[in-house]
Amino acid sequence: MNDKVHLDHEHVRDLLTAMLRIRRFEEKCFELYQSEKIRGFMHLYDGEEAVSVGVIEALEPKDAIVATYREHGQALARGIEMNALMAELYGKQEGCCRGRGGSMHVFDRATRFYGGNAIVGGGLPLAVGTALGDKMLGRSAITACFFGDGAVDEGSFHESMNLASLWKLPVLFVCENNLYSMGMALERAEAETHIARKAAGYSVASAAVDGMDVVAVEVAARRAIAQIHATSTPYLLECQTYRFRAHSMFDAQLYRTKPEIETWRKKDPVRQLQAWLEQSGMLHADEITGIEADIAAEVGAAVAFAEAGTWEPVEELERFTIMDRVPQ
Amino acid sequence: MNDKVHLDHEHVRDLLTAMLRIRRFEEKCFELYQSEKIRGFMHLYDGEEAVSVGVIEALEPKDAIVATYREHGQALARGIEMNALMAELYGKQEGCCRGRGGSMHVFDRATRFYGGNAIVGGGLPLAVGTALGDKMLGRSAITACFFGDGAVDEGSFHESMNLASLWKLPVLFVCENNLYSMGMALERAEAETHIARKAAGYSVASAAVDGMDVVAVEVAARRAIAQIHATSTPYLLECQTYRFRAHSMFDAQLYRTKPEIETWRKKDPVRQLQAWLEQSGMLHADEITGIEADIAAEVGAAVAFAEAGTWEPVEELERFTIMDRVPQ
Amino acid sequence: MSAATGTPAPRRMTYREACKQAIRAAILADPRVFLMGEDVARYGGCYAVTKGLAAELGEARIRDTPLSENGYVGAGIGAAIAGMRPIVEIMTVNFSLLALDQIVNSAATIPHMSGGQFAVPLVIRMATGAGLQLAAQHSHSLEGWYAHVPGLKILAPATVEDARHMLQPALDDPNPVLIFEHVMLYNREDELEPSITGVDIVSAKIRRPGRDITLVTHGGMLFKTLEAAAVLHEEGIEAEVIDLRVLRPLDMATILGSVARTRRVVIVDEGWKSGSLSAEVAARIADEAFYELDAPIRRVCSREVPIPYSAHLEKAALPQTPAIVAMARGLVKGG
Amino acid sequence: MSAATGTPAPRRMTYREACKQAIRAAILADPRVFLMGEDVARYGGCYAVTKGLAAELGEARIRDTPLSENGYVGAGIGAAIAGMRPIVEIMTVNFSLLALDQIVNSAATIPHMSGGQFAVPLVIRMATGAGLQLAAQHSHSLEGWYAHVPGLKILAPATVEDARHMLQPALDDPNPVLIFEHVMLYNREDELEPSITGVDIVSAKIRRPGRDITLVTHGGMLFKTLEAAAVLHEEGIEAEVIDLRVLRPLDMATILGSVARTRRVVIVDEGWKSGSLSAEVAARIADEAFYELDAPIRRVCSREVPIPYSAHLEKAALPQTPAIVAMARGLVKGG
Ligand SMILES: Cc1ncc(C[n+]2csc(CCOP(=O)(O)OP(=O)(O)O)c2C)c(N)n1
Ligand SMILES: Cc1ncc(C[n+]2csc(CCOP(=O)(O)OP(=O)(O)O)c2C)c(N)n1
Ligand SMILES: [Mg+2]
Ligand SMILES: [Mg+2]
Repeated sequence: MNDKVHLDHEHVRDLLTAMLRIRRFEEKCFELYQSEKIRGFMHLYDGEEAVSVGVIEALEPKDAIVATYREHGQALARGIEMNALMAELYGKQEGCCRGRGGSMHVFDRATRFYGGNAIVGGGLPLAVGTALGDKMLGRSAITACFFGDGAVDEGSFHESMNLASLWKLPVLFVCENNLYSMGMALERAEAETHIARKAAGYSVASAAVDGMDVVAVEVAARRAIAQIHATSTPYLLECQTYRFRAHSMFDAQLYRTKPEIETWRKKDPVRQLQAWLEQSGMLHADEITGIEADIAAEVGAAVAFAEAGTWEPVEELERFTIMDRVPQ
Repeated sequence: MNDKVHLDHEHVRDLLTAMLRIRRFEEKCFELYQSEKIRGFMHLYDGEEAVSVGVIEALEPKDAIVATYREHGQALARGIEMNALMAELYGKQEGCCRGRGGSMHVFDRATRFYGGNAIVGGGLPLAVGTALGDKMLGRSAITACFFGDGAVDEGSFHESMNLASLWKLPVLFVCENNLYSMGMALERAEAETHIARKAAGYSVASAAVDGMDVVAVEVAARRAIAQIHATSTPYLLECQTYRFRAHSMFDAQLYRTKPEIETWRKKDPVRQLQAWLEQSGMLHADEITGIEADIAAEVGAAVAFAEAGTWEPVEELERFTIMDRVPQ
Repeated sequence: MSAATGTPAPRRMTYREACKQAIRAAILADPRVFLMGEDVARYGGCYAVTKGLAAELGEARIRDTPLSENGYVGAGIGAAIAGMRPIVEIMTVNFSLLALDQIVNSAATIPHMSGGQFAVPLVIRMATGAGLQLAAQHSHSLEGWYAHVPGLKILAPATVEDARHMLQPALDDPNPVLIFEHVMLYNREDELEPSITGVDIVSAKIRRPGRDITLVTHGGMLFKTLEAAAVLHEEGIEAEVIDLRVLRPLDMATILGSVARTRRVVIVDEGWKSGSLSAEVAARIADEAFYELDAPIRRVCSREVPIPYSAHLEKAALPQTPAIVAMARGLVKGG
Repeated sequence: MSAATGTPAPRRMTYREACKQAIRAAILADPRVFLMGEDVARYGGCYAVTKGLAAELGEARIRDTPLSENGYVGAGIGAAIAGMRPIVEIMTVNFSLLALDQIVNSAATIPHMSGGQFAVPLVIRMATGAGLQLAAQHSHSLEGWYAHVPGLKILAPATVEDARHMLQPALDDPNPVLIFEHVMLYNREDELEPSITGVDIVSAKIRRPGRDITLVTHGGMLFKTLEAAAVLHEEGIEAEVIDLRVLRPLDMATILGSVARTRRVVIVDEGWKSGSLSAEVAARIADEAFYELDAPIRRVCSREVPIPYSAHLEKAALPQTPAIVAMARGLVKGG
């Protein structure tokens, strides 16, 4: 376990690339939603990329992830193929869930990615369970559980924090505090708005971190994970961030002001990192152009892959409602 | 609002009487359960009398109460007639709920006694609601919500504390911490065992009090209620107590030791108060004998009343499933 | 107001607008009425039903709640007992599972188990149903579940008129009344007569008369069923379409009256077939109208799968007009 | 072990003991199996099913949980996905309402919506039913609700044999399986054959053959129904009694086979009549065996009230043997 972050060239390049991939992928998703290639509810992560990238950078392959309906970022950062993800958003059978899950329900066995849960707070008990399972099976893995500030309102937050702490389970609870749950501002939803402080009620260690700074997030996540392993206890990491776009594709954003959004945009995690890297000379503008080109190609290929994808035959509709075996 | 407790003769007499009434009533209930006059689940309050008596002493008639299945004590302290309560336990139509509720579901319109809830944690949201209703209707009443340490595990505790705090509702949350939820010791159920401390996660004021000392409970309750009225915010009062008897009538008590029970018995709230009053000369032994005699007569009369009670006609079974009006 | 006649003209509006007007009128009419739910105020409601109402009526009467379904539904029950007339909005039936304990164990039981001392005059509204590619956790049709519970009344307004006029009687009712609004109906438009006398919360309605077969349905399935009836008409089959409107208690008189005339019945229900409300309707007919029937009782329901995201699979999972037509035709021709 | 024959003798035991032995055997057989729930360890189980097991098997395998139904049921789902084979005990179906979201929205959907990537090999056990004067919040019979949900399998062992032998196949099944144990059965005793071959989790069982009428039931109602069949026999009516055993998916072949022979059916279900499982059984018969039937399909269910505390009212609210007898007799005599 390494809780140090070495900001060498390769690492910062990776961080920037990971965030840019999410950003560009979702810009394309937005377009594709407008042109009705993607349907259902879709929640974009624009502005919050540093959270998933920073945390997932600190995970190992053996670790598990539980996420929410706003999980394109986690999925890409975790290494789910962009092709499979885009095909999923198209509803094609080449999608990671054969097109049955869509944007809100990304699952991936290979990377221990356990959804994509569209019930606010619904993922937290699951994460307690995967950590319990890992512990009972003698694996040293941790589960990183992502959830929003809105999930903190739910009873499941309370029950899950207590269970994980009581049973000394290796869960990294990652609250993506973007200050709103749909249109509900945090200070209108929670009497105590310092989410990290709530951990004390469960004897859980916690920290709040600037979620717009990917390096800070990674450092905090590594520290948290080291502590989880060292003490066999869960940890609550509050990442303070902001979503630049609407909650979902149906949202007139009546609940917040343009200036508020503009103020936060100045902290754009992607632009911040990029500016810092360019200024400090760690990454040359040309290299960034190269990264952007690679990503554009990858996104283009993903769209082509999804377009070329096929529809699952209607005859398969009922398949997997009842499983005939446990996949290994 | 008076947050001072004047320990004059009348007052201490009342406190002792109130606790003794509960104790003697329940001793009779225990017998009646053995002889199968009372059935279903019955949860006795032996050892915890100071909590309901102390808190309810501090309430005014306009205030509301929400309780649990272990609510004989609250019911009697609040002034529900012993006759009606005993008849309810018998299942007779002269019972306060016509015999439909039984031990776990005591309701009383006259005293704003809103149950008697047998779902652990189920009463807390209701209490938020009665307080909200009172506030919206311009009443200055508070709601006292009793619940056990086990209810603290439930998501409803979390949601209700937050709602009450956020909306500045006059709820006195009274946790009867008797260290066990059925056979589950508090320290095996909660990672943070200091229940009063959990209030901080909701910006709620709180205190822990010796729940075996009725005067201390009353003082703490008056202080809490004064603060609720002054600040228009809820308050969490943790009353540290112990149940001397089994959880319910079916409990082999495998989860705790006799010495533990014996240690706690030394703090018996009834005997403690009585001893102090006798030693300090505030109450003469004769007077206590008189109180006991009155209570014995009252309990005897309640049994006779219940025995003489009648069964609700089976034809009435469906009545009130759907109400034809809102009772005023 | 038509100047010539003095009677106001019917107004065209959406189902969404009708829901909104109903809420607005109820709140204006009675100081005890208020609405609470997630994102009903600032956001304007997740299906935009309450847009603008908070600005007009204030945030005490249109109250945003935290994401605490069990908590605020329980709070609604408490407030009702304390004398208010709350309308609690649960965003969708999918999330109502988190509040089921309060609805079933408190709202539905307190009047009876308190021996009639307390009523729970509460209205709970929620969106239900599938059709927007929202996938397995956002596409439930569980109104049939609620219709199982004594102590509750269950409504499913399908028309703009019902959306506009079932709320007030629900609020006037001393019992907990749950109103299910199908997500696919919010954009439907219709003419609304300015004065309505015929709307109640007790009876089913025959939306299209017919002599050959009875089609029983409710909510979002009404229009697919009416479409099916129109197709059948082209084929010379006259289907009678019953809109249940009230799912608990069921208006059996209307159903049995129709079946006695047509002697054949198909029940259309968006719930998963096994254990859906369609089963109860079928069971009652098989009991109470057995000798009237000339043919088996058939049902067109959702396939028994979690509703998938992708459009073609979602469509295949839900009851569609051609399936209703085929089922009805088969019964009439074969029977 | 009988020395003479070499084959072990049948053992007399309670349903409670059978449940316990099943759990014990499953945990001993597979290191991935563990039980968790409220008061299962130190207290010994609220119905004493697990008494002594924690001492023998350790508190990692018999794990007490806090009162957090949604939390630990969700944790069971997660643990199953991670490779364990959890048995989650919810004390009673009444409290399972607090965990319904996890069961319906996660356990039942994840295999399908993940495109078959993950199974949820989980068993959830809970007590169900009324009869102990536990009043409105502790007397639900909601197994029929669960039987509505695709992705779940629902079992209702009624006999000691089933209590002993349905658990292992449930654990071997890759799907979430819910087992409902009726509270009134725990004290029932019966002889248990030492080796069982005929127990599965797919079929209904004819518990008493008969030619005149079919009585379909499950769980706690089985013995009242068998009693009714015995009374009917005295009157010269031979009732066939079907114990559903598996509530989802229903074994229709057994039901339809029986109805085809008897041409009359009464369904006995402790659920409130409207929307209970009995409705689904009736609806399927009214569809698939309509032409076989000689009489209306009748049901004996609970009255539609919150179950009251007092004994005489509770008794009146629940289905009783005389009502089953009267209903069956009426159908046979009148039909
Ligand atoms: C239990 C539940 N209640 C309500 C919703 C509707 N809903 C979907 S997302 C959302 C907001 C959640 O906010 P937060 O947890 O802060 O996550 P964010 O969207 O900000 O990432 C709501 C209310 C839901 N999906 N589940
Ligand atoms: C939601 C729910 N879960 C479980 C139970 C079963 N049960 C009844 S009382 C009880 C213990 C509650 O303990 P606590 O809240 O501390 O109250 P106490 O009995 O100690 O007064 C349990 C687990 C229940 N009634 N409701
Ligand atoms: Mg948020
Ligand atoms: Mg306790």
